Amino acid sequence: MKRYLIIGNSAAGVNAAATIRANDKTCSIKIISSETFNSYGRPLISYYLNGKIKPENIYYRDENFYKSSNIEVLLNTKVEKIDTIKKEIIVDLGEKIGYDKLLIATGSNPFIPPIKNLNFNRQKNVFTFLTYNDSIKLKEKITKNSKVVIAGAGLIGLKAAEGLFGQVASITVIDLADRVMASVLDKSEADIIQAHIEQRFISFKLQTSICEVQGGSNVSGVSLSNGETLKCDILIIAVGVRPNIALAKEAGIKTLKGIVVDEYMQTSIKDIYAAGDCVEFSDLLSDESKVFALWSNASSQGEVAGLNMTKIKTKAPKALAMNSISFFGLQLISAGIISNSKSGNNFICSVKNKLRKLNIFNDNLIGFVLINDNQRAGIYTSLISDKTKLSTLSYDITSRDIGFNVYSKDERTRKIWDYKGGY
Amino acid sequence: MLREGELRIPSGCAISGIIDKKGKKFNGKEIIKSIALMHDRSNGLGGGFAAYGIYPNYKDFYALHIFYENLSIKAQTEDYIKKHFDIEKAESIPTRYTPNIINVPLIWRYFVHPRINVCLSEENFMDESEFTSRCVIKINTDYKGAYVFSSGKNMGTFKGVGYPEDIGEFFMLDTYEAHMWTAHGRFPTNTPGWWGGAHPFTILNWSVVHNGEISSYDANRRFVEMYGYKCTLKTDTEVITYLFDMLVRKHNLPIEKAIRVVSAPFWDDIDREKSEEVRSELKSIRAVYASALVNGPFSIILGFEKGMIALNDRIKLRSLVAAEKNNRTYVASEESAIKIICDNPEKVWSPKSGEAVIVLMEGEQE
Amino acid sequence: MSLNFNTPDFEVIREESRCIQCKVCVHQCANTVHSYDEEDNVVCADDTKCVNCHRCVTLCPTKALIIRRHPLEFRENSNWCGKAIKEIYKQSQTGGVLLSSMGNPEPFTIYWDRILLNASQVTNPSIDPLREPMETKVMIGRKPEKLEFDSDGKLLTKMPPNIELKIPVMFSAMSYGSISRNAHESLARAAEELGIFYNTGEGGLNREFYKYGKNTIVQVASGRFGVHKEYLNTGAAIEIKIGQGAKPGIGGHLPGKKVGEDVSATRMIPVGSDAISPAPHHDIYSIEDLRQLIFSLKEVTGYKKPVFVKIAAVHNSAAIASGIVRAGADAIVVDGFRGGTGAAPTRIRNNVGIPIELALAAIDQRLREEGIRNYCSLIVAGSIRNSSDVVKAIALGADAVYIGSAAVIALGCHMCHSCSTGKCNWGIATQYPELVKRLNPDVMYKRLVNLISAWNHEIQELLGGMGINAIESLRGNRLMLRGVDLNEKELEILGIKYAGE
Amino acid sequence: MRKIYAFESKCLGCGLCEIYCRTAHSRSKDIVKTHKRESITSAIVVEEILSSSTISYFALQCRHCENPKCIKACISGAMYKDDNGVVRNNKEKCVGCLSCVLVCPFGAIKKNDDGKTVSKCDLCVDSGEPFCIKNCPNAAIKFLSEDEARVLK
Repeated sequence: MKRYLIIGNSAAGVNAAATIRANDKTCSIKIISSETFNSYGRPLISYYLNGKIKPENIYYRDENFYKSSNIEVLLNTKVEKIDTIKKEIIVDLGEKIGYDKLLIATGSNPFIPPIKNLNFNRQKNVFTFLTYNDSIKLKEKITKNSKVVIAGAGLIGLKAAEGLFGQVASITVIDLADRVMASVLDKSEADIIQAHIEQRFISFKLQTSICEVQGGSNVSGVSLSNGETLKCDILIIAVGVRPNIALAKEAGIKTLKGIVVDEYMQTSIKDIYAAGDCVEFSDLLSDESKVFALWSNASSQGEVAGLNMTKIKTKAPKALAMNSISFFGLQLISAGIISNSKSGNNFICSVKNKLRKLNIFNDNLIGFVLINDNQRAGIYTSLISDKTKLSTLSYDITSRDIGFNVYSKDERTRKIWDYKGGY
Repeated sequence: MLREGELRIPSGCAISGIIDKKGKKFNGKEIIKSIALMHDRSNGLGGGFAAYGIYPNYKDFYALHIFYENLSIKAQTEDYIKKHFDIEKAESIPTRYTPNIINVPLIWRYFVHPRINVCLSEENFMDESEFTSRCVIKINTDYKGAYVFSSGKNMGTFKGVGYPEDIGEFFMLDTYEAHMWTAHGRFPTNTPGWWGGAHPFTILNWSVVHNGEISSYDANRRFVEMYGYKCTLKTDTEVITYLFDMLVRKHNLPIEKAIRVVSAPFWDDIDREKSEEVRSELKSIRAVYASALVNGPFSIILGFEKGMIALNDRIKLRSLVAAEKNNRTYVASEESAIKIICDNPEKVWSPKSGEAVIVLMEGEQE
Repeated sequence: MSLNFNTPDFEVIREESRCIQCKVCVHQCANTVHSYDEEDNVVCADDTKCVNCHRCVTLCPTKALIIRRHPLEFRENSNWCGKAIKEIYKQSQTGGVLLSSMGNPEPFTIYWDRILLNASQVTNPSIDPLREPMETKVMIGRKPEKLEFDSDGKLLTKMPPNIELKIPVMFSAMSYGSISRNAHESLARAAEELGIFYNTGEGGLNREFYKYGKNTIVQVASGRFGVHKEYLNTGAAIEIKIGQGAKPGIGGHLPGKKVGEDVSATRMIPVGSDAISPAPHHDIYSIEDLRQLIFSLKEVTGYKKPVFVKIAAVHNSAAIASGIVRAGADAIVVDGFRGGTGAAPTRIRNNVGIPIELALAAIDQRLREEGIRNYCSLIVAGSIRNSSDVVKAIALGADAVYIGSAAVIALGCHMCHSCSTGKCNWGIATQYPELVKRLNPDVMYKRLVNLISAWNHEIQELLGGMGINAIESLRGNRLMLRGVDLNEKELEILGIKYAGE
Repeated sequence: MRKIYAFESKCLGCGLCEIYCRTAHSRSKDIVKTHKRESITSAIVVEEILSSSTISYFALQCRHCENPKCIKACISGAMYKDDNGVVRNNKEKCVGCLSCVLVCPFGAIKKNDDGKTVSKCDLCVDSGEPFCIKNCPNAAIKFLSEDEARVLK
């Protein structure tokens, strides 16, 4: 009986397990997770923080998913070492688990920047904001008059701020860049987001960084590179994430920024696959190999890995950076290349509180940002991923709201009749 | 009270017929016995018989049987006959007093032959039967009070108001010898009050007894009237007789084809016919003679010089039974009316709907 | 003329509590009665443009609309009723001939409604169509005087060509151009499925519908639109149109704006040109000319197709009909004065021609008196509304009937009488593509099949009640009819007795 | 599995399908209440085609893909495929993040006015024939199996 082993219980791991079971009814599937919870939607941890969702609804798959698909999950188990020769892994209790096919879906870890006097493990009131556990510990620690400082104004930092809003005295977000969500947005859009968040009395300290922390076992204040010092009894480090490749590296699996895999999600060592945030994959638009911290990308790669592990040769699609996120009701949807796009090929239309920015480059749509104007965004996304020549469309997409009528009649009929979906 | 002819009187009836293929003659007792058995199928307001082969010594003359209501109409009619025919013999038809037969009209018969020159001059050339039938129709239409109720050669009908067995007794049918007899007992919904209305109905040698009522009467009537017939009596029998006369005599269709017209096969049956030739023939028949299709329940017995035909409507809504024993064929509304005069016949059957029983005299072919 | 005296004929009432401003009525009304006011988020209506075609009423999802006769009343008197006054307003405004559509609406006696049918009781049994076969097939075309057989019973006579109708009802002539392409396709497909025929009308036949040729009667009218050899040989029968019930004695006029690519190709006339059918056929000035046209059509089709001649029911229709039969026509079509039309001058439509019932009865009787009724078939048209009208027409002497108005009503027509505007909201009498699209042939042809099949069941029930199991036994069977509220003369012409006789 | 196919040559652009879709998925199931009091987003959208000479339309809704991108993009597991292949949205679990809207190539998933959930076509699975098809005045949308659809493509 074939033994499939999956390290990591999030989007990539779970989808891989489901796909393997779908194609091999009798094999044994084991998922190892260092966390204590069943698979849950990582982006939902801020919804937990502000009570927007009931705890039981955070789970990505419920109990009977594992039972009905007969997938064994070992929670709270840390993998120490992968022995690629003996094809077994050693977990923290020293126990060995063999495998015929192994999937590494360890996701990413928060990046703790070296700051003077910052000792993450020892200081009680310093948090990262990636796991459900982080969110739970944070919820326990905060009080009505906590003064919170968040390092990093990216997706995670802003979501943490939204999560804490109304439960603490003050929130200050610090970022090196000149704008929020620097990796995704240009200045003009970022400022709209920032202005909207600032209405909630969340203040921003941009173009600066924390160079020193004060306090012993608890941080009491921070001093910034611009000379300011801030009181702080809760510090959240959200400057970014790094792919969790330690295990793979030690096992001799080829890694660069992330674990290197081919189109079939296979690593450099036979029978070992990798998928999700922990791998680096070629970018649809630039063809460079990059790291992607994207939920839908992880699920697709998990599924493709599952298919290849059960001998169904499938190529994973090139990854496309895209986000759909809302801050205090302001909905932001973006995909492809937006930040520091060459001017001149941008079409911007902003009406009332809506903004639509299309980044067009030699007859191709290569990126877009929609703020509060999100209907039918998927059509823009497929224009990017299909690399459709805009001149072949039935109208200029900058002239009106996008609709499926942008395609020609034959294209429409072909898509409606024959499109089967994709990875 | 309107007389038959001015209104249409629907009626149920009993019919019976006997024919001896070889032509061996027999007197009227048997046919009277057969029709008498079906007493309850009539209500005493009509009865009649047709007999073929009863005037051997006048067989080349037309035997006109005529009812007169009074002497003056008799005189006028006789003038008309003298102008168009040479009268061989004229006499009143012998009858015997029968208590149930009342208000008896004058009943005369004339053995006549059409006067050739009149035949020729009147309407360019016309054969004698066409000439005779036109004269008979003329008398029946224009001479009120006179009614030619039989006009065939070597045959005659005897009918009137009363039960058939009494009419048979009244006309002393036991004294006649014929090779073919048909009989009819009538159940009209109201009193025709006039002898002419009784069956059988005749034109030349045709005699028809009919049980039933044609729903397609007016379509058939207006069809035959296009070809010179005058439906004076407005009875089903009259129109059926004229239909057969027109199809067989005027259009000289073979009998079997005429039957296909009157009791036409259904379109589904035609479509199921294997041979294309038969299919297109039946289709032509139904197209050309659409208005000659007799619709509605009927069973009829047709007498003519060549023999006898018994026929049911297309879906056999009226009873008709047939039987055979050595040279004789019997048909009647009920099997009992046959069994009474012919114990254990060789073959008894009930003809299928639209399927005719055709019995031709020996030596006669189609 | 600045001031328009004419007030709206209809009033559009919108139940505010039900209207959900979904704007379906705004899109659907080709006469732009409804409009959406963005500012107050309310849909309002302009009564003057409403022709009461019920498109909005039918499609409104919450049934919020009611169309009513406009309550404004003239101080009427029996002579100068509202209609008479308004017609003068219109004519004094436009100076043009008053045009109107559909059949004659005047309150002349409708004889169908004064004729009653027979049923058998006691003396003969009615026939149950569920258990016994009930035949409604008719053969239309010329019949020989009689059939000849050789000695061993083989048929000698060669039958002239006849077309077979499974049901004695056909779809009347409505030209390709006055009605839409989808309407024609629905009629053609229904005719094919029902085993009956549809008439192309005087506008020729669209090449794509040649495949329905065996269920098509191709019409040849005075304009000869779209008439060529292949067209004539495609149809199963040919009909020469001399006259039309709604407009006896005059021709037809299809306005240029209705003659788009499709119609111009079918009619073989330039795009946008007015299609005028001249009043007389300019090659038929008397009866013998007709004979020449009939035989030239027979020549071109190898004597393989019956040729009908269609006349309007006028005063001496009986004599004309008998002449037509003697001229070699295989069937006569008589179109009564209530027959429908896309557009006809109001005065002619309302005053010229006679009722079909009287014309039919007179023609049938005359042909019988001359002994030629059995030579040809007799088809009547002009406001046959239901199956009892069909049965009464056949009993009076017709072989089969044409239906026009009834067919378009089945296709969705709501008798708004504005076909002449060409903006039929139901996609029937229009050439605007977005309106034509509203008549989906795949769905609508089924409605025609349903209608005629339903009529056929009713005809079978009526026949069965009369103890008849074949339609030909009903043809000319006037004993099956009785009249009520008719005077002696009418009974005499119809050849039927009064009820109770 | 049967899906809904639109036929542009027949669509009148009247929008009745949208109205009946909303009503079918409303609480009150009454057309007037649905549109006057509730705020339900229709799962079907009627689009106008600009290129063709005459104005024409077509109605579009979720294609229930065999391999749906929206399920993969969904962060809460609200998007799932039921056992007869219909892609459905579990209102309880959905947080309205619109990741599905971002990836659906047909733009057939729409944010509800309540902002917390999305609405998409569920083929009115529990009532046999979808309401949009039942109420299309011109049979411009049909409920067809894959083979039936291929024939009519």
